[in-house]
Amino acid sequence: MDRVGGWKDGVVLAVVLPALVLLGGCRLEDRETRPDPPVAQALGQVALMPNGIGGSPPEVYAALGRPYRESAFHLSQGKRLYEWFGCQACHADGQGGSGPSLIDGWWNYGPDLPTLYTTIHDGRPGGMPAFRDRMTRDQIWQLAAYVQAMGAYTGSLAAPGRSDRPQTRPAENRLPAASAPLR
Amino acid sequence: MKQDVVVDLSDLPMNGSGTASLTWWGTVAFMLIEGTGFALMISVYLYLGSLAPAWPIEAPPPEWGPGTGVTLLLLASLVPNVLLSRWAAARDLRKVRAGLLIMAVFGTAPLVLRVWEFMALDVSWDSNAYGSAVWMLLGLHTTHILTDLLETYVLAALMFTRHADNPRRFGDVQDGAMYWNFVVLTWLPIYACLYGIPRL
Amino acid sequence: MRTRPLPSLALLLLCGGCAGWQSALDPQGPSAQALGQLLHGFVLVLAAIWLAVLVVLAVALRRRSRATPQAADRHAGIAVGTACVATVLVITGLTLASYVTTRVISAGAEAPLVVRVRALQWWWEVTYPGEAGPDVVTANEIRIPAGRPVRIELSAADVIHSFWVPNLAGKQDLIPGRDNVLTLTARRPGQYRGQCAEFCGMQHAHMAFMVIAEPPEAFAAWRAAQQADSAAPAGAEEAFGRQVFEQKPCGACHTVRGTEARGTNGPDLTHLASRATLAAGMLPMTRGALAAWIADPQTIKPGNNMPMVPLTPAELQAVSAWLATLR
Amino acid sequence: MSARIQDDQRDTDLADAPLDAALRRVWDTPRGVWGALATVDHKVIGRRYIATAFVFLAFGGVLALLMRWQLARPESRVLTPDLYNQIFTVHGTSMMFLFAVPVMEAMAVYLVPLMVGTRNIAFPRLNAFSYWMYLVGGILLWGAFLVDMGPDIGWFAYVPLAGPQYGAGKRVDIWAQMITFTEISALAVAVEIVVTVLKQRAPGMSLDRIPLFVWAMLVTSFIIIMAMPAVMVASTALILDRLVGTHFFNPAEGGDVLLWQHLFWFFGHPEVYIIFLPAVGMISSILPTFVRRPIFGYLPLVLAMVSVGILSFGLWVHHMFTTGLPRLGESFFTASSMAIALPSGIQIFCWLATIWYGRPVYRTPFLFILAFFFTFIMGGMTGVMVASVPLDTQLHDSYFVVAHFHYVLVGGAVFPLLGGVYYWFPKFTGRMMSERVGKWVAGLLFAAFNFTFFPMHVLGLLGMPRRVYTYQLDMGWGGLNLFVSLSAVVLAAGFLLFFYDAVRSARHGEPAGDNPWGAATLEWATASPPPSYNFARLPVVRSANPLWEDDGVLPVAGGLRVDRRELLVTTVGGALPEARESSPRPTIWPLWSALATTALLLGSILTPWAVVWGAVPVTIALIGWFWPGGRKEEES
Repeated sequence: MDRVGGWKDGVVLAVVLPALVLLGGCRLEDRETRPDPPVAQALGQVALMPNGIGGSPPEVYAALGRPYRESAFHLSQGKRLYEWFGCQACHADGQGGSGPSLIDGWWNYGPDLPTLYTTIHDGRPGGMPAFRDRMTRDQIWQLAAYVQAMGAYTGSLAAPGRSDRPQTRPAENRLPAASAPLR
Repeated sequence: MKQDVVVDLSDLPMNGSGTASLTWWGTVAFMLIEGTGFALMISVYLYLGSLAPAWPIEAPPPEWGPGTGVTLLLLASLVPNVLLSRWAAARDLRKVRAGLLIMAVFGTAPLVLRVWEFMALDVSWDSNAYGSAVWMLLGLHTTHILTDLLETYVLAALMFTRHADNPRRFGDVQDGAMYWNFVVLTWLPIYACLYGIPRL
Repeated sequence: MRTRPLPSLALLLLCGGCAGWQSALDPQGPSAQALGQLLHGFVLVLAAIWLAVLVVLAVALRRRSRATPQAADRHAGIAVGTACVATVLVITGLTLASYVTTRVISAGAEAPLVVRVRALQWWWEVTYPGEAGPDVVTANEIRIPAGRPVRIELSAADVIHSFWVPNLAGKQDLIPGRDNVLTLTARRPGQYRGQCAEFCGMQHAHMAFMVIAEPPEAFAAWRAAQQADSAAPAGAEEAFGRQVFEQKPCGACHTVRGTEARGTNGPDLTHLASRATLAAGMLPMTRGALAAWIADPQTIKPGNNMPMVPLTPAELQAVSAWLATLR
Repeated sequence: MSARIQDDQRDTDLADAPLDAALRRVWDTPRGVWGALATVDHKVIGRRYIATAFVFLAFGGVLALLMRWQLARPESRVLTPDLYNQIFTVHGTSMMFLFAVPVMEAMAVYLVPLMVGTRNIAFPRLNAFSYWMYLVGGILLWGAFLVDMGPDIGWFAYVPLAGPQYGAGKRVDIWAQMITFTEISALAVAVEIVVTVLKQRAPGMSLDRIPLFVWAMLVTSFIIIMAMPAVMVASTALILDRLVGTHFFNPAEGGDVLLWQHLFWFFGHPEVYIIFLPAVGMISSILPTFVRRPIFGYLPLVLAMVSVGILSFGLWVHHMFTTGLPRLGESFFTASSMAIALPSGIQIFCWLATIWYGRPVYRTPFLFILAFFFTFIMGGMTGVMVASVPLDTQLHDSYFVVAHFHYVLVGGAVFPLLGGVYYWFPKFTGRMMSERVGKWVAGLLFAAFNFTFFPMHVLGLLGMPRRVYTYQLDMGWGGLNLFVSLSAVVLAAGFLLFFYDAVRSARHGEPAGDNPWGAATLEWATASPPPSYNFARLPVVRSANPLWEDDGVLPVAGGLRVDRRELLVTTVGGALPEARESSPRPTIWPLWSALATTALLLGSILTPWAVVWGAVPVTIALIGWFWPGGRKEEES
């Protein structure tokens, strides 16, 4: 009976299984805080359609592994920037005010990332200011991704949780935003 | 080492009942764990209440109706529950079968009424800390009703199989009944907390 | 001061003071003084007990008992009983000493000067509510008049931090939703370093600040100077630097009074160059350090909230030149 | 030899060899993979538990070395701050939740049934379940760390840093669910031990004859039962805040940041005694063997352990002295924290008296006890310092505290544990560990430990806060830190030597025999390693040191059935026989239940609905677990 189980099992189970995770895994929640300057430069190369709506992201974005939309870290940074750069003044917590709502499912210029990036970077007619001189490109990507996550129809595992502030709507990770009840 | 037989155990019963049964002690230990959990959750409720300038926070006190209904149902269920325990002690299979079916009903009814009780809280868990505390307190207790109810269902089913006529089954029924008493008794302080404190 | 291991061990055992600009062993204020005395008292008493137990153990290991079991149990009972009584006496004494020290520290908390300290990831915002004139807002540096108690009102903007200037006082947490107060007094003019003592995220290690105690006159002069707007650029390079600062993202987060820059997310830089350190105690306040910091903040303090703003070498030169003149 | 076993065959009628064969037939774990996964033998599971816990110790040690590498020089860039924060969190979490508590419970899972003279632990299937839950919790934490998703918030996960706004991603959720896994497993083992000790003691083992390690585990289990629900409540509230937007810790909506600290430390301080009391019990059980006399002060030792257990719930605020709580309350907690020095002192004094009137034999386990005296008492002294409100404002969250709790946990718990491993290794494996290597291990660990951690006291007083990933050159902490880092390498070498000795001795050690140390307690009354049924006939106890009775003959009880797994239930106080009770056979259901629970808990990190659909497999697995199989164990 001593040949059955015991020490070896314990060691094998505790060592081999995490190692398997490592084999199949990658760096799932990497927190890249410093894009290399050439990368940061290239992040600005958004090719937009002539009407200013829709386009393709810069090539470097794919090379980076599409970090902004899928990384919880970048999204939470985007959420911080949303507050820091006064987006709430016009858009509230996404419900909109003097600016359009970001969670009602209606996008004046389309919900794709390059468009959102351009909207923030260059501004839009009707009051949306340009942030190209106030934020770095990396930051604009983070903010654009956060805005997209906030208004997305499908919930995302990377979406931020509620803030430590008075609540005005369910947090981004709760429900697809458009179906979230407003109050 | 040389051995010398000094005690003969041959005549002992083949399983213990009541305090001579291991499952009885296990049930008591788990009740201690869960009782601590309830006590802590009530402390959380009272602690948050003591910090808030007004309690409940931006919500009316919960409506009396459904919660009181649940309380009455739970208290009423104690009668068949105690009877069931006695029948099990007397190893009366027919009555135990009937008792388990009654208890299955008496367990399901408050669970159904619980749905209205949650709505009668008049606050959502994500409204504020008061809402979070009452939902968690009520949720924790509902989980206990639910698990004990499942156990009752399984025991009831078991009692209609060939495994039924066995002193161990009757012991299980008794332990289940004891646990239901615990679920009912822990509800009383929670009820007092949820419905009394906001009206003080 | 460079500390070498073995002398330090000896130093602590001998209860010697150990100077340092962030050290509980070198008290420079009444609060830290009382704590230092209490520390020495505790260390002496407890080290003596520790040694005594080890001596008893050593004797117990060496001797060979010939006592009968009954006699052994009786003697041991008396010895253990005595030791328990002694333990009770010692811990009662230590508890009383703690209590008295607490009373001493919190007594005389009358402090006319109020400084508000708000902790953020990962820096300290310091506000002197205006008596005559505007509030003085600075960062990562607390100037106080030497010899006078100062009331520090502590609040946190994001997560929990802890305010600790070991040479002057014990630490006090800054907790979101709960405001705390600490009274600081520096006996002598000097620079005392403090640091966040509650883990607060990526740059917890580099969240330091300086407490600079000055003679009261010097403090008053400093305070008056801080109320003024920033100085006008002295030359062309500085003027260009100011222009870059206003046009680039810098101004979105930093305020420099007297310019277009009115951001409030980062430290107020109106009198940046008058501070002793840069980047929450990390770098000396020199033009070179400024340039290095602006050029690549994420390498110096990975994860901090200042982004790497792309600047040309000329812009970088000019901005750092201008900032270095903001005295 | 294998005479046919009839129904209701009793051991009284059988000679030793047929009895052994008959008992093996019902008690042995089946061979093969199924047997390994289905076993409910407390010894197999206990060994597995111990080995797993030591693997996590080794992993945690590697992380400690990485941290010391980073801290050896000022402004070093070996690790990024993000990685450093994950490393110290996983180090602390792993050591507390995956090593210290489980390894003590694992020792108890193996030893308590043997020490009280029964054939298996109470609720053996729950025991198997608890091991699987523990293993999955450990894999969750380490797997997450390996893919850069390790928690980065410190092992006590203070909100708001761990809350929804500042704890981005799934890192904190993984931490919180890991807590759930390990707490479920710890609570399950606590229940088993309580019931085993209260109801399965050998006939005659009245309350004043229970071995002190068993007493310690009984008190510890009660502490676990009362303390662990607090951290379950806390981590559940944290997860709810993060995932479904409750506001327990959000001050803007009526929550409170300090609520987390109250709940966590209401568990966290007793946690220290959950780790320390078993170690105390080990010392009380090992010491008499090596000073060749019964322990002095059995009753005071028991009372001291019980009062430590009670007092441990009145101390939690001393982790919060710098948060600005009312002064009066703080003074109360100073007094209660100081008061626990008395029962701790009583234990030390009783051990000293035992040594004083004994004749020490310097074998490796005893050396570890001496190392314990030197280091733990110093940890206790610094504990008195941090218990003082005013002093704590200087010491709290500095390296002084890091030094203090390593002195208490390593000096107070790991040294006795290693002593215990050297002591019980022959019982576990049938072979002795090397006395020569053991002395090196004890010496190396003792010296290197003190060189590593003593300077941290000084660093703390020199102003070095804990959990900093680096420090600046001009702080003057470089020399001491380098010294600490170099000592840490030696400390690691000591542990490596220990592991080498354990692995080597398991195969090539000297055969041990039943009772190599001449010890007094019941685990030495059976073979080494014990057979699957532990005792061919259950021993009968007539004194606190049953094997030191003069005659050399073990009184035993007869009359149990050998055709089913049968053991004895006795009364709580006097251990008088009450009933013959059956013990379950191997079953795979605990594993399925653990896997189903895992699916539920992991799923709930991703979506709250997992609690609903995850409940279905859990229910099925539990019904499978409890549905009777019609075996002889079911008879009455």
